[in-house]
Parts: sequence; structure tokens; C-alpha cells
Amino acid sequence: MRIPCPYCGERDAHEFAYLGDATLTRPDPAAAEAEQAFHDYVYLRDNPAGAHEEWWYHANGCRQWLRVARDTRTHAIAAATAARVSGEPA
Amino acid sequence: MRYSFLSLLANGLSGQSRWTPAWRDAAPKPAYDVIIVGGGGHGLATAYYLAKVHGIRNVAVLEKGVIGSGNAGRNTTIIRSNYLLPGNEPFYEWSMKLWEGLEQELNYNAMVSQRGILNLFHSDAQRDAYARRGNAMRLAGVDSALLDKARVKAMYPFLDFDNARFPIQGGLLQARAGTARHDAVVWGYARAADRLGVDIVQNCEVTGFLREGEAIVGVETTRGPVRAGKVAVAVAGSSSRVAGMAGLRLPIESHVLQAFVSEGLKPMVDGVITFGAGHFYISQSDKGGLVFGGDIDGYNSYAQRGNLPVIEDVCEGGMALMPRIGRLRLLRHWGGIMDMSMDGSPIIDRTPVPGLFLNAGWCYGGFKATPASGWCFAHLLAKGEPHETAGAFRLDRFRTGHLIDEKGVGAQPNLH
Amino acid sequence: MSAPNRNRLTSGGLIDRAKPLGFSFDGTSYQGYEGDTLASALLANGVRLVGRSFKYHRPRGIVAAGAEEPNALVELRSGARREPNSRATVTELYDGLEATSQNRWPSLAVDALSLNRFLQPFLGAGFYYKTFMWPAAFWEKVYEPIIRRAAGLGRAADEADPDHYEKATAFCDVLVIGAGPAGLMAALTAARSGARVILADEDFLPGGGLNAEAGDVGRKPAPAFAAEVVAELMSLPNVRVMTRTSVFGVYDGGTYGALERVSDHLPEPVPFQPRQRLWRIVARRAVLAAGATERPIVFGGNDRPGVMLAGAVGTYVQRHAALPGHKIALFANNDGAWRAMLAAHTAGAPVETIIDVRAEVAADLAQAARAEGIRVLTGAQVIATAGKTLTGLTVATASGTERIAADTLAVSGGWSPALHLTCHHGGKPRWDEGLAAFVPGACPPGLSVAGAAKGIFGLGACLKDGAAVGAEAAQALGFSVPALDVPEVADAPFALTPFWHVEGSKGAAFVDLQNDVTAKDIGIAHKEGFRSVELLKRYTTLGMATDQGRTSNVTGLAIMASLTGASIPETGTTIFRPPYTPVSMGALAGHHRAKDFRPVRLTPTHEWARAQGAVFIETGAWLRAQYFPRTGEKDWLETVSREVTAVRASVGLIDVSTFGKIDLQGADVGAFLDRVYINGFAALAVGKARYGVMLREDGMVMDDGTTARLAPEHYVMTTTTANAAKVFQHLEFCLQVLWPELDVALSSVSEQWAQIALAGPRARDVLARVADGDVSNAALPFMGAIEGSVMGGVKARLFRLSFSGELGYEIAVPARFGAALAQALMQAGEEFGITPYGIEALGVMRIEKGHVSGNELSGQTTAGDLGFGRMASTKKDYIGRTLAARPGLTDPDRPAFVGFKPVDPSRRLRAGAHFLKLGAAPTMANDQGYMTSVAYSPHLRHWIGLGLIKRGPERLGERVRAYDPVRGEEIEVEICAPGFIDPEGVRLRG
Amino acid sequence: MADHSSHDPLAGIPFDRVPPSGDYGAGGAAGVSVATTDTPFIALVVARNGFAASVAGRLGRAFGVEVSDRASAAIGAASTVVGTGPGRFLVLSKIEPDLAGTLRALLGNEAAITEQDDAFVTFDLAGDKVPDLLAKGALIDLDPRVFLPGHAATTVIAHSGVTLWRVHESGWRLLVARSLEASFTRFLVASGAEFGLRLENGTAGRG
Repeated sequence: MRIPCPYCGERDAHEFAYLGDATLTRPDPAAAEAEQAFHDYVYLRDNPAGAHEEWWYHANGCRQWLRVARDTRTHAIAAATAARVSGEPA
Repeated sequence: MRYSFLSLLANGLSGQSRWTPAWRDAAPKPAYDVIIVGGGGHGLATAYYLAKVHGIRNVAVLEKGVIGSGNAGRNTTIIRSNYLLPGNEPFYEWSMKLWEGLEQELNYNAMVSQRGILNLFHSDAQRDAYARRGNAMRLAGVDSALLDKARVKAMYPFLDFDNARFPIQGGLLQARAGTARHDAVVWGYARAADRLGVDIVQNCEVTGFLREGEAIVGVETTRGPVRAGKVAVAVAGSSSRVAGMAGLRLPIESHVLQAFVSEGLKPMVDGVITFGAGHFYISQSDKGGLVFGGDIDGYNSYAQRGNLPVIEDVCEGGMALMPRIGRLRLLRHWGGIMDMSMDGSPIIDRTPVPGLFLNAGWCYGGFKATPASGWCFAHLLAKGEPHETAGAFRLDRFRTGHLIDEKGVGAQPNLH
Repeated sequence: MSAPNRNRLTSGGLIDRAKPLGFSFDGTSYQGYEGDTLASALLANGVRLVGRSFKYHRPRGIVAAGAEEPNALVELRSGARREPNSRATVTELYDGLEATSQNRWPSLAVDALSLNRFLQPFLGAGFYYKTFMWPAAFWEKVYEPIIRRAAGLGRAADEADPDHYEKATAFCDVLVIGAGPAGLMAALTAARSGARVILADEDFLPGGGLNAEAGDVGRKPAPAFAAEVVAELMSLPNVRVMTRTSVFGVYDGGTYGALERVSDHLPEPVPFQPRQRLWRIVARRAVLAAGATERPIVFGGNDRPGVMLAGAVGTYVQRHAALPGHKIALFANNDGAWRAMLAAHTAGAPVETIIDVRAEVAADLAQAARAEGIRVLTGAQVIATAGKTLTGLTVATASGTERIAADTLAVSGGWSPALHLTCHHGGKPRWDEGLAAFVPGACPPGLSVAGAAKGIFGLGACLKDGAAVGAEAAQALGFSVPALDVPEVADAPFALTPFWHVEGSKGAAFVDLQNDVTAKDIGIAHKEGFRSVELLKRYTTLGMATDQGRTSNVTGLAIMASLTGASIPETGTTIFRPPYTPVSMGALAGHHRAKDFRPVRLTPTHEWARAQGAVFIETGAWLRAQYFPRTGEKDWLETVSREVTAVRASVGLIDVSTFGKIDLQGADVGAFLDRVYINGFAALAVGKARYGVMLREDGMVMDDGTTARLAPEHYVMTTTTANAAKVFQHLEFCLQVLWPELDVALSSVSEQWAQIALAGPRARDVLARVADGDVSNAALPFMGAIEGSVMGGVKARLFRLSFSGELGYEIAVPARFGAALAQALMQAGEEFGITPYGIEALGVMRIEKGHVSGNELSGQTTAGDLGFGRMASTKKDYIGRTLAARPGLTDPDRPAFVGFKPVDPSRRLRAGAHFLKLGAAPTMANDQGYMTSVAYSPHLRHWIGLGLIKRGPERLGERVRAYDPVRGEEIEVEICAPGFIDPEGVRLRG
Repeated sequence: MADHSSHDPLAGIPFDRVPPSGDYGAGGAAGVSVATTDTPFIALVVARNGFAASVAGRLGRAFGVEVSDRASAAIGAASTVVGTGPGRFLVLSKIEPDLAGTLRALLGNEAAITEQDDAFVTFDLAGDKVPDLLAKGALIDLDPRVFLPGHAATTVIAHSGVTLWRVHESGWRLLVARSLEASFTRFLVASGAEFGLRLENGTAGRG
């Protein structure tokens, strides 16, 4: 599998570390029901057979966390974008 | 037909003409007491024990393809009960006990072969961790032995003891562990369940659930609706998809695990060996093929195939451990879809949806669990409460924090 | 030596008669020529019996001329280079080649297990599932060992493989797989467009079918045409021609696996060359031009040596000038086989009879055969064979049966496209009624198929199709493709009548020759309900042998289909898994074996430590000094105790450079640290360090370490050695994903700084002599962190930290000065008897002091379990805080961190022992926890331990059993506080 | 120089020692030459949020090279600036003894600077066979028609992290973590022996 790193170019997936679902948002720890929200965030997954947004870390490259759109049935990668856009103040 | 020397003899003399189907190719009836979704080892074992132990025989196993065509037919055939945590160990030992009498019970030779599993360690810390595990096994009444380097060498003199990057210091042995012929397990359970009246329905894919209010009262299938008192799901890599039809999100990701077999060879590896300094484990089948594997590829996948980095990683581990295998050849590799749970341990539980029961999250350890998984799932379905050895496999443990994390890597399925 | 090459034609073929090569088979010497395979050389020498079958140990001969060979598997070479299961048909002959038949005892000619044939009626498909169950204990003891010994094929070498292997990666625009007619044209077309092309072919001689083709191509003999194209390709700078290279798998992202047999055609690799090289070929497009595989017709006695595939007979005659026999018959259902046999006859092979199942055959073929004096039997079937190796056939015709003398029977049931690679992404082949063959279905992205591999069976059509598909591939990538002048070859029409199995023929009729699966076995599977292709394969082992059923899958399906009355595609499709042909484990490992299995990391003081006599130990990727034995010390324990005592009494040093070191700069570092550590850091003063604990989001402890604030916006964090990469990745995730708004820049400085810990009551005295500035208690108090210099101007960071419980410092200097610093400290400490110590002594001292380490940071422990509960801030959020509050993680019954000492001080403690209450039965329910770490304390003169036990801190003074049955030990221990030495911390603050 | 021309180029060399200088492998002219050095002055520049372009510009002006925020090597007479990630630049200098200090003065609050003088061993590879040798470990396209002078990559070679760039037509420079020197040199020797490899170990004897 080759991941099109926006900085490094296309690279073999073995240079990356995988973290999974990138559609999840860390809940507000101060909110009511925070424990429930954190449970869902940490443990529950849609786990789709098909289009999947997921985190890959280019550990042996530019050290960016990338949001990769990949099909879990075919492994085809539609896009990879940086979690934090370089040079842009967030 | 009961299998025996006599049946073989009679058929041999009659030109193999008298054999009858091992199980009926059933068509779905309109309704059952229990529907089991998934005709793998776990589903078929559940059906068998429902019928045999609990007398519930109005049962259907619905399989979208042919039975045993998922992970039951796609694993490295290892059986063992060398677990650490109290949530796991008694369950896997119960499974081991069931394996030990399985063939006579089913009248089917599943080639259960207790030639031992040896987990090698390469550092003091690893030794201590294995000692902890071996002692936990003893506390559960399970056999375990901590071998030093000399005893490992006596068992497997061809391992790399002299030039290894991570020298072998010893190993944890479970002598009762071993392998079983994976397909035969499926066929044995299918045949035995069929004889007790269970309908095994192949080429029947579940496409949705029938509901009355909140409760699930049956399934929609490619062969029409089928009603049931209880619906039990045992679909391994498809767990999230099937649960999704009932509106449930699970603490599960589907990952690909590759497995490998070499060309056939005269006997060279007697038991199962696992490498402690890399991702590699190996055994040898009765046909002579070396059966081996390593880590999962590490990303969500439903593709049933993996990639070269893991293949190379496994073979590097193999060569590091057994440098005599350099000229042996990898014959085939394939991938299975693992339902990787968030703590690496399984789920056998009712779900928040009335009428729906779940057997899932086996990660890459489902095969060895087959008999106990079936036994305990059947128990839950029949009695409405968990079997004593499966009491920890609750779906709500992630909420309560009663995790069963053997590896201590947390909620990251690709690391389990 | 027997008469050399008695079955060799005197002229023709692509062998070099000027280059004879000696070889041996089962100890007998023979001679072949350059250009031979082992199989062609054996045939040329009249050797027909080459192996024994898997299950019944029946005598077997050479069947095919390529990778599809099911029978002719031999052990090649000997000793550490023994290569079992090598196909004679693809083994290139070299001088001195040594081959041995396998799976037989005592000899190939007389094999004891061939007695299995008498049991054959009882050993049908699945027989073992139905028996060997009584008595239960006999399986492992009696039945299974017999089965295992009888099964298997060749023997692995007994020693480590002495050869080298490599891996390499290549990139191209167009990868062409197969250098036959279609592949050559595809490669040439793409190459002339300027695309980067790789042409890979498994053979040592590119050309594929052209090398066995009797006719002309482009007014030249076909092999000459092939050679000319190959020469042009090799001359182009944008083309890489890889012979002896099998593309075995299609992986994601256009990555193809290939195996190059660099040295297998040599007695042993030339110096510095690998035996084989694994290639990862990354191709933007690929063209599969792997040709097709002939399949046999199944009939009784079809496994006798002498029964071969017709195309193979043609190949041996045309390419190798080797005669498989002197009385050749053909049994076929198609015109192509006739033409191959007529051409062979013209080349000098004595073809005497043609038997065709079809009642009608093309008049021109029949005429041509008769003109050559070949007897033609149409509407005829072979129903039996005779001879140990083939001597005769029984043929049934409309007019009855007759016996025909023949030593070779060429068989052809048609052709199956070699579409294996198209299946590697799950694509299912499609049944083509007209061809009676599976043709490629959906292909992996970027892969297209050309020529016979997609069911185009004429040479002229293959050439054209190859050019077209090659052009298409290059055009798709934006290359402009000049028109290629493809030579015209007139193709005869494809004519085949599907025919699979001679029913009612006599004797066992083998479908899968290698796994001994017969037509009757398929009948058993049918009767027992194993009818779908997946079940059929698994139950009978059809197609599961080393040839992956190349010659048997379709036939097996067809026989099952005829039994069920369904069509072949309804019965199933043949799916192929990688690798296309078996790949050696050595090649897949490459350089990474033995000591080079994984890179080793060495500390900056490695050579210095070696000079000090260190014994090294693997800790993760690192090699670290374990201890420094001195002469006269009787064991490691004495050494380690001496080192510990020396530190506690005076001073010692150890390299701790392996810790992860992370530099954090920015306005928000303090706020960031507050979010990743359970305790507060924002208020940490400049010039101070603080111990911190970080959790995973699920509430378990991830790592610990100290972080120092060097300047208002500049911090340095240390991590444990084991977790350095994991923590860095975690921090990057927090910054890039969770809180991108924070102004924090992370840099790893792990490799930049050597770090040496100096510990013991004399540590300050030693440091003062090395440091350039003031290191007094006032200038550098406990937990102080300052930047300065040592050794007269070497930049340094000085941290006053203690892991040992003694007055301690960690001194960081640029890595190139690490060893010099160690030497300087040794010199400065000489008068105090300064002692280098290793990680064993480090471990002893941290256990004496009661610090947690890797054994406690197991990923299964909470901050509360480890006694850090009170460190956790309640005033801020941090990673893991919310889920750490779950009941399962706050249960007061959880095992918690305490110390242990033996009640009988002479007893040794063991890590991994479990705790039981006194008198409690050893059951899992009574399990109280376990010992995490132990050490012999020279200070206390007895063993001490750390561990986790239920409600530990409430039970100080209680005695429990430490239960360690795996080492046969069980002792009584007392629970104590985890600090065994200076619990008040007087020494380290001194 | 020692001549290591036995069948196994690493025979007799302990795995935890940097192989000594010498000729390894096939006889005749070395297909690859490898020289290791401690590059004197290296610093890592990490632009703080929002300043990547500005930092690139300042670095370029200061060192007289064209620096962009990409994986490339801007090679000047005395200094080289290599992009290793967005807003991340390794600066190498032959002449700036206090490179980090200079950079701090240059970039102020726009970037975090760390000294990395000692973090790496520099491998200078020369010869026509360099791409073939590196292809035995790297999974990136190093074909000299594709990977041109000035191109740079941070990647993995034989399980080790490497930053590499092509200095000129036949010269390649690799930065490898200092702790991995012995291991990485072993890979080069084992993989380059078939071409003939000359190793000049400029770091030997240190430490």
C-alpha cells in the first residue's frame, strides 16, 4: 500500500504508524456526560466496509499526522491531507 | 452414517459408493427458536451445544456462503489455553478441555494434536512476564512450564542459539496445547448439529433484522424472512456490519491478519513455536506444510489480503529464529478479517437490543476458542445468563472499566 | 555413466552442444548441455521415473515443461544447501548439479510405502476424518506420527542456509510480466514510447512459447525473432529486462512482488552475489502476459511415467532437442495439440498414433498426420495404460478396444490462461464457453492482460494483442506511442471440444497428480455434500499442492459439475492466491537475519564500556552495558552487588543516553505539558526539573520521566527507553490533531545528547572536578537543571536527579563527547574508587529505592495502582483523566504497588510470582496480585521485591505467599512500603 | 586499508562495531565509495505555527540558497538546508561553529532551534552504483533520472530512519542516527559488496 504523503510524495505504508478512525472528535471533558462521551470516543467505531477516514502518522518521514481517505474493501486511497496545515496558524 | 473402521471398510469394498451427505443442505423454515447468523466454527458449535446440552433443536445456522469459509477456514489452527488474565484463562481452559474430547463427542476426527506450544523469551523482563503468565495458568489448574535455554535447545536444537540478534533465553511451554485440523472442526460440528436436527442453511445472507418495537424477532435474508425467538450473531469479521443493521456501534475494528503455508516437508517442527523478539510463530501440519504467521497488517480492512511489509516481517522473524528454512518456500499466503476488539478480548453477551445476542471480538484468537465459545454462547442463549467461564466477556466492560487487556496496549486494536 | 543423451536429437533446439554439463540424479552421473533444464536433461538421458507421489507413493515421471509441473519434484544440492521440492522442469542445469528423488524409502525404484496402493480403496478423500479416533490417546502417539512421516515431500536442510539474500525496490511506468510473444510486443511498444519499462520473465531464456515454436515469425525462426526483440529491449536505457525473475504477487498501490534467482543456475553464488533477490516493483501500469497452461484429460492409469502434456513434449523436442520417448502417442480433444505433435514429428520425434475424442477432426490435420505415417484414431479414448513406466495403452474406439504400444503419451485437454495474478485482489475469473476455460475477470487496478493469459491462443493474435495492450498502458500514462510493425503470423482457427474425464476407464484416474486426488475422490466429495469448489478443495485437497492445481483445478471442477448436473461456473471458479510460484523464505527475509535481523543501536560510550570489560545485553534496539565483571568474581550477582555497594558507598556512573529526549519550545509548552501529564508543569520554575506521569486516553499509565524547564519557553522531556518513539508520536498527535492552536515545537534530541548518570555520596565531588561552573547544593539543588559546560568548555546540561536514591546527577553532553565525559569522570573519581555500573545495578538501586520501571508500567496499571494517585491534579483536564475515573479503574480492590521482603531472609524472590493469602488454596479466585520486580539488595543483604497486590498500601506488615510453581518455589513474604533505602530521601537531597 | 574480500564481506566483524575502513567485496574499481564523517555543524529548525514560509525565506537569504518548504536540499558553498517536514529544516554548515546561535539570532521567535551536530553520522556515497545499492534498502524511487540533484527524502532504509539527498550527479549524502552507525554501515557493506565498496571511515577512533 502506498500513501500519497502531501509533503514526501507517495510512500510505502510501512513508513507510517496507524491510529484508526479520523472522524472522531475528542469530547469536552467539562461537559455533562463526559464519561459517556469519552467512552464512545475511545471505544466505539463505525468500522465501515468501504470509505474510511483514518489517521496515519508518517513516523519515518515528515512526522505529519495525515488524514487518509481509504476504502477498506479495496485499500484504494482517495486522498491524504495533513491534520495541521503547515505554515498556517491554527 | 456413523464413522468407524467398519464404515471405511464397507465403503472401501463397495468402491466408496455408500457415503451419504455429512449434513443436509437445508432450506430455511419460516421460524426457529434460535437463529444463529454465521456458519463458522463458533456458530456451528453454538448450534450443536444448544441442541446437545440444552435440548434446543429448532435452530437454524444461516451462512451467507458455504460453512467454514470465513476465519474458520483461514487460520493457523493453533489451540492453547496459555492466557494470563482471570477473565480469559478459565474460558480458554474450558475450551481446551472440550478440544480434548471433541473427536469422540462428534464422531469426527478433527486431528486435535497436543504437541505443545513454546513461547520463547529473550530477556529477563520477558521471562518474568512469562513466569507471571505461567503461574496464572497454574492457579487456574492449567499446565505450564518455564524452560531454560538448555531445555529449549533439547526440544528444538535447530533454533538460532549462537548467532541471534536477540538470543533465546528460554520459553514458556504449555504441553497440552497444539493444533487441530480447522476445516474438520467445522465439518464435525456441522455434521453433529445436523444429526440433532439443526438446519444448516448455506448461501443465505442476512440482509436485515425483523423487529417488533425495539425487539428483534427474526432476520431478513436473501432467501426470505425468517422469524426467531432469539437471534445470535457469530460473524467474526463482519460483526460491525451485522450489528450496524441493528443500529449498534461496537468496540471493534476489522483488521487483516495474514497467514502462510510452505511447501510440504518431512517432519521438522514438532509443536508450535512463537518467537519472542519479533512477529513469528510456526507449526507443521500433518501434511507437512509449515504453517506460520505474525502480526496483523495494522489497518482497518475487509479485503482478505495483506501487503508485503508484513510478509517480509514474518519471514525475517522466521529466518532469525530458524536459519535452516532459507531455502524452503512459501507456498501460499492469505488474509482473514479479524474482529479486533478494543481490549483484545472477546464479547459473548446480550446486546442492548432485546432478542439480539452477540459473539464477537475474537481478534486473531477465535479458532482455539471454538468449542468454549459455542458452549458459552449456547449457555447464554438457553439460560439467559453468562456461563461461569465467560462472565467477563461483557459488552459494557468498556464503560465500566473492567477491561481484559492481556497485552496492556489500551484501546488500539491494531496493537493487540 | 549411462549412454549419454541417448534421447537427444543430433541437431536443433536451443541447447549449446559445445557446452556439456555434468550432473547427477540419485547418485548416477549424467550429461546435459547448456540450455537444458534438469527435466530436459533427464529425458534426454532416458530417465523417466523421477519421483513418488504424496499419498500412495506411486511412481511418477515428468509431466510438464514449466512451473505447472506436479510430479517431478526433487531435492537439489546437499548439506546446508539442500533444496527440497524443486521442480526439475524449471531448474536450469549447471555443471555439477546434484539432484535426489524424495518421498521414497529405501529407493526411488523400490519404495516401501508404495504398499499404500493396496490400501487405496480404503484411503479415499477424507478417510482420516472418519477414523483414527479410538483409543483417543493413540492419535498423537501412533496414528499421527505415521501420517506425518509418510506425508511431506522433501527434507529441509539441517543447517543454517549459508547463502545471502537481498531485497530491492524498482520503479517503472510499465511492468510487463512474461516475455513470450505478447509480453515482448507489449514491452517493445511501451519501451519505444519512452516509458520506463521492466520486463520480467521466469525463464532464463526470454521468449516464452516462441522458444518452442517451430514456425517463422517475421521471416525468421521464432526463437531468433524473440532474441532480436530482447536485444533491442536490452539496448534501451529506459528498459530493464529481468530474466530468471518470477512476478509472484500483486499488492496494493501498484506494488508487485518478484523473485530474481540470481545464482540458482550456478553451483553456488559467485562471491558477494546473493542467491536470490526479492524485488518490490512499483509500477504505474502492468501488463500480464504469462501465457497459458495446458491441462490434461483424466483417465485410468494417467499417472504412469511417460504420460505427459502434449505441449511439454513439443517444448522438449523443439527447445531442448530432447525426446521424451521413441513411440509417442497423442491423446487430445483439440487441434492445437495436433499441430504441436506434427511439428515435433517433423523435428524428429517419432509420433506414431493420434487418439482424439472427437469423431471429426479437421481434414487437413488428419491428412497431414497420415502423410507422415501417423495412425489416427478419432472418436477414441484412452481407457487404460500399462507398464511400470509406460509401455502401452488401451484405447476404446467405436469398433472396440485395442492395445497400442507407446512409451510416451502426450495428452491435451485444452489450455487454461495463466491468469493467477488477476485474482490477487479478489477478482474472479469468468468462464468462457467457446474456449472452455476461465479467462480473467476484474483485475487489480492498473493491471491489464495480454495474449494467451486472457485466452488469445494464436501466435499471430498474441503478438498483435501484446502490442495493443502495451500501447494502451503507455498511452494511459501520457506517453505517445509510435506504431509498431507487428509481424504477421497466420493463425489456424481454435478448435476444441471440451472433454475432461474418461469415465469407466480402468485403474485410478488422477485429477491432482501431486496430492493424489482421483476422480473417485471427487465422487466421494459429491456424495458427502462437499460440492462447492471451496469445500471440494478443502475436503479432497484438490489443488492444494505446490503446483496450486495448475493442471487439475478446472478438470476437478468439471468432474464435479458433471456429477451435480450444474455448469462449471455454477460449481465454482478457480481462485489463485499469491505467490504465483513458491518463494523462498530466505529471499523474503533478505539481509535481515542473524545479527542483522534488526538494527542495533549503540550508546555513545559503547566502545569505552567494552574497554572497561562490560558485558552487553539487548534492551529493545539498544545494546547496553549489563555489568562490568572483574576477574575473580564468581557470578553476575557478585559483580552487580559490588557495583551497587560502590555507588552507595562512594560513587559510580552509568550511560543513560538511551532515554528518549524531547525538546519542547514555544509559548504554550507549559499548558501543553499540563494536558499530557497528570501533574502540573506550567508553574515549574526555570532551572528546575519535575517527575511526570502521563496516561493514555483510556486512563492507564503510558510513560513516566522528568521534564526540565531550561528557559521560559524551552523545556526538555525525558521518556523511558522503551517508550521514546511512542511518546513522541503521542505528543505529535496531541499537537497536530487535538490542539493545533498551541504554540509548541517538538524536536527529538535523543541522538544529540549523551547522558551519563553519576550517583553516590561522592557524586558532587566528582562532578565538581569535571564541571566548569558551580555545582554546589545551592547552585544545583535537588531537581535542579542548568545549562553550562564541562571539561573546559564542552557544552553540557546538568540535572540533579536520582533514580538510585543517592545524591545523583545526569550530565548531558553532545554525543561525540560522551565517551570523553565518561573517561573524565572516571579520572576525576579515581580517588573515590569510582565504579562504572550497568543496568543490572541500576535496576537493583531503583528497586531498593522503590521506583517504578518497565515491569510496573505494563499498560495494565493506573496512576492510582502505582501510588501516583495524589500526584494527579484535580484542577485541570489531562489526557486520560475522564476514563481513569471509571469504576473498574478506581476499584479499591485493585492490586496496588508495594514492596516485599522474604520472611526468611535467605530465600530468593522471583518476579512473576503470584500472591496468595496465607492458607488460601492456589486458585485464580484467590489470586491477590504478583511480583513485578526483584533484586538482591547488597545493602539489606537479602532479596527484595516490588509488586502489585490487592489493597497493598493498607496491608503493610501482612505476610502472604509468593507462589511461583513454574520455578517450583513458594515462599512467605512480608508486605512493606516500596522504599527499602532512605525512604525520607535524605541522601538524594544532601 | 584492509582488504575484506572473503566471501562474506562482514565475516569476522562484530555486529556492534563499525566496520573498519577498507575495500569490501568484488575486486577491481570500487563501484561505490562510502565516506563517513561527523558533519561539524547541524541544527534543526522547526518553524513555529504560521512561520514556515518566512523561515524558509530567511534561511535562503542568510545562506544564499533557494529554500522552499519542501523535501529538497538547497545546497550552497558552505551550507545546506534540507527540508525534512513541513516547516522543518535541517541546516548543515561547514563553517558556523555556533550554528544554533546564529540561527536563533536569524529567526528569533519564528522557529525553535535545536543543536543536532552530534545526532547524525554523515555518509557520503559516490559512484554509479549508488542508486542500485540504496534500492536494496529504500522503498523510494532513487532512479537518477527521477531523483535529481537537490532532491531530498526522509525515509527508511533497511529498518533505519535516514534523511538523504543527491548532492550532485554522482554524489549522495545520507544522515543516519548516530547510534545506528555500525548497523547501517553493515547494511551498506553487505549490499555494496557485489559492486565493490570502498569504505573510508572518518568517524573511527572517536568515542
